[in-house]
Amino acid sequence: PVREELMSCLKAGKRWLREQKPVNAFREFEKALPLAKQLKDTVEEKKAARGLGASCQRQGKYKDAIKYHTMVLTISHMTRESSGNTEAYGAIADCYTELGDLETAGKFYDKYIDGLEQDD
Amino acid sequence: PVREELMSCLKAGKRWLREQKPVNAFREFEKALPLAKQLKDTVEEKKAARGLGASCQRQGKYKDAIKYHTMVLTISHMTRESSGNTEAYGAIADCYTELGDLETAGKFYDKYIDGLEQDD
Amino acid sequence: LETVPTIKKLRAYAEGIRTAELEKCLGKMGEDLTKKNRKLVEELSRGIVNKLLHGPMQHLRSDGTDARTVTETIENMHALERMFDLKA
Amino acid sequence: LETVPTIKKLRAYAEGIRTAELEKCLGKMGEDLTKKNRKLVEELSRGIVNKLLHGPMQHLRSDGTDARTVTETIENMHALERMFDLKA
Repeated sequence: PVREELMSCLKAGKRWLREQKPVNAFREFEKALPLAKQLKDTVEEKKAARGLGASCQRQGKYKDAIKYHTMVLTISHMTRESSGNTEAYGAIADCYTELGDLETAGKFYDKYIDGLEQDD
Repeated sequence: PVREELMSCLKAGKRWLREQKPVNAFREFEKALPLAKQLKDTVEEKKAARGLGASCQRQGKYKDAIKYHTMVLTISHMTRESSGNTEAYGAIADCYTELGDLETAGKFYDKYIDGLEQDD
Repeated sequence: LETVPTIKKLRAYAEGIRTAELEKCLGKMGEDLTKKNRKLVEELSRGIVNKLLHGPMQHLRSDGTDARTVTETIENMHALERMFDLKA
Repeated sequence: LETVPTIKKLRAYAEGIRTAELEKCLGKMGEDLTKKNRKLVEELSRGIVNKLLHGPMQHLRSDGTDARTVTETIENMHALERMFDLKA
């Protein structure tokens, strides 16, 4: 039932994001992350991390958001499975843009743009 | 089995178009059109007309193509059901562009552009 | 009026992407897709492309009466030709 | 560097269209959709948007060394802002 709990947290988190309640969404993804780790399911772990990133971003917590989106890249790197990276690069760049660091944002957008052509 | 024959003609026509054999495609859609009329199925009749239009277009027969794409608009008008119209406007405009009549092409593109926002 | 061929090229460019992605998707989905859902997937692909094209297409048309608009329309055309590599 | 905020706005604009169309589609498809196919539909929507955005996004970046490229990049930015109404 750990997997079921994980899935229900991810689902609830996504629904809260859709309904513009990022604080509630954060709570669900925060529960999901350790469950995914426990199951050693890196695909769902990336989804939880992305959800946490998106939840922080919607609250204007851009530094925290960058931390979580970077977690997606780290997991991809360790598992040599790049799904979700293009979106993570784009989201990190969006955060740096909000923080006024256009130089760093540009570098991440370059990686995002490289990813647009690929399927992932 | 008339419906089955109709469906198989439409399917074969589409496949020939995908495989860049517009002459073969035309033959299939030409068989499909009277079958759709016989069944009084205006949705499939529009598909046959559109297929005939696309087949002519790929052969450079732009005037014939315009005739068939216009048939889609006529059926829509008679049935007060506008599905396929946006694509038909765009295709007719493409044909007039090929024929060098940019003035008329522009008028059809305007209708095409109006349709882009709608769902159909 | 000189922007009309660009509309045609941009349409063709987007349609190429749409059908390629759609076929890739339908190929992977296999036989367990109902006819209704197949149609909805096709509509999804068309809906996304059409809504994304709406802005650029609108800005490739101008009625030619307003000089400012004409200049902008030509600039839009040049930018789109560059960005989508439509010159050829 | 001044084109960076436009990249963000264009991304957000396209993502808005993508999610709206995707939700409309998934809503109509109902429960008879397998989890695998649901994922493929989502990938389709992302694939179309990403491939359409690739050209414009690339042309919003320039390394700033070539004066011609910089001018063109700024022109691309202005055209995109007009066409997708990104000023606000």
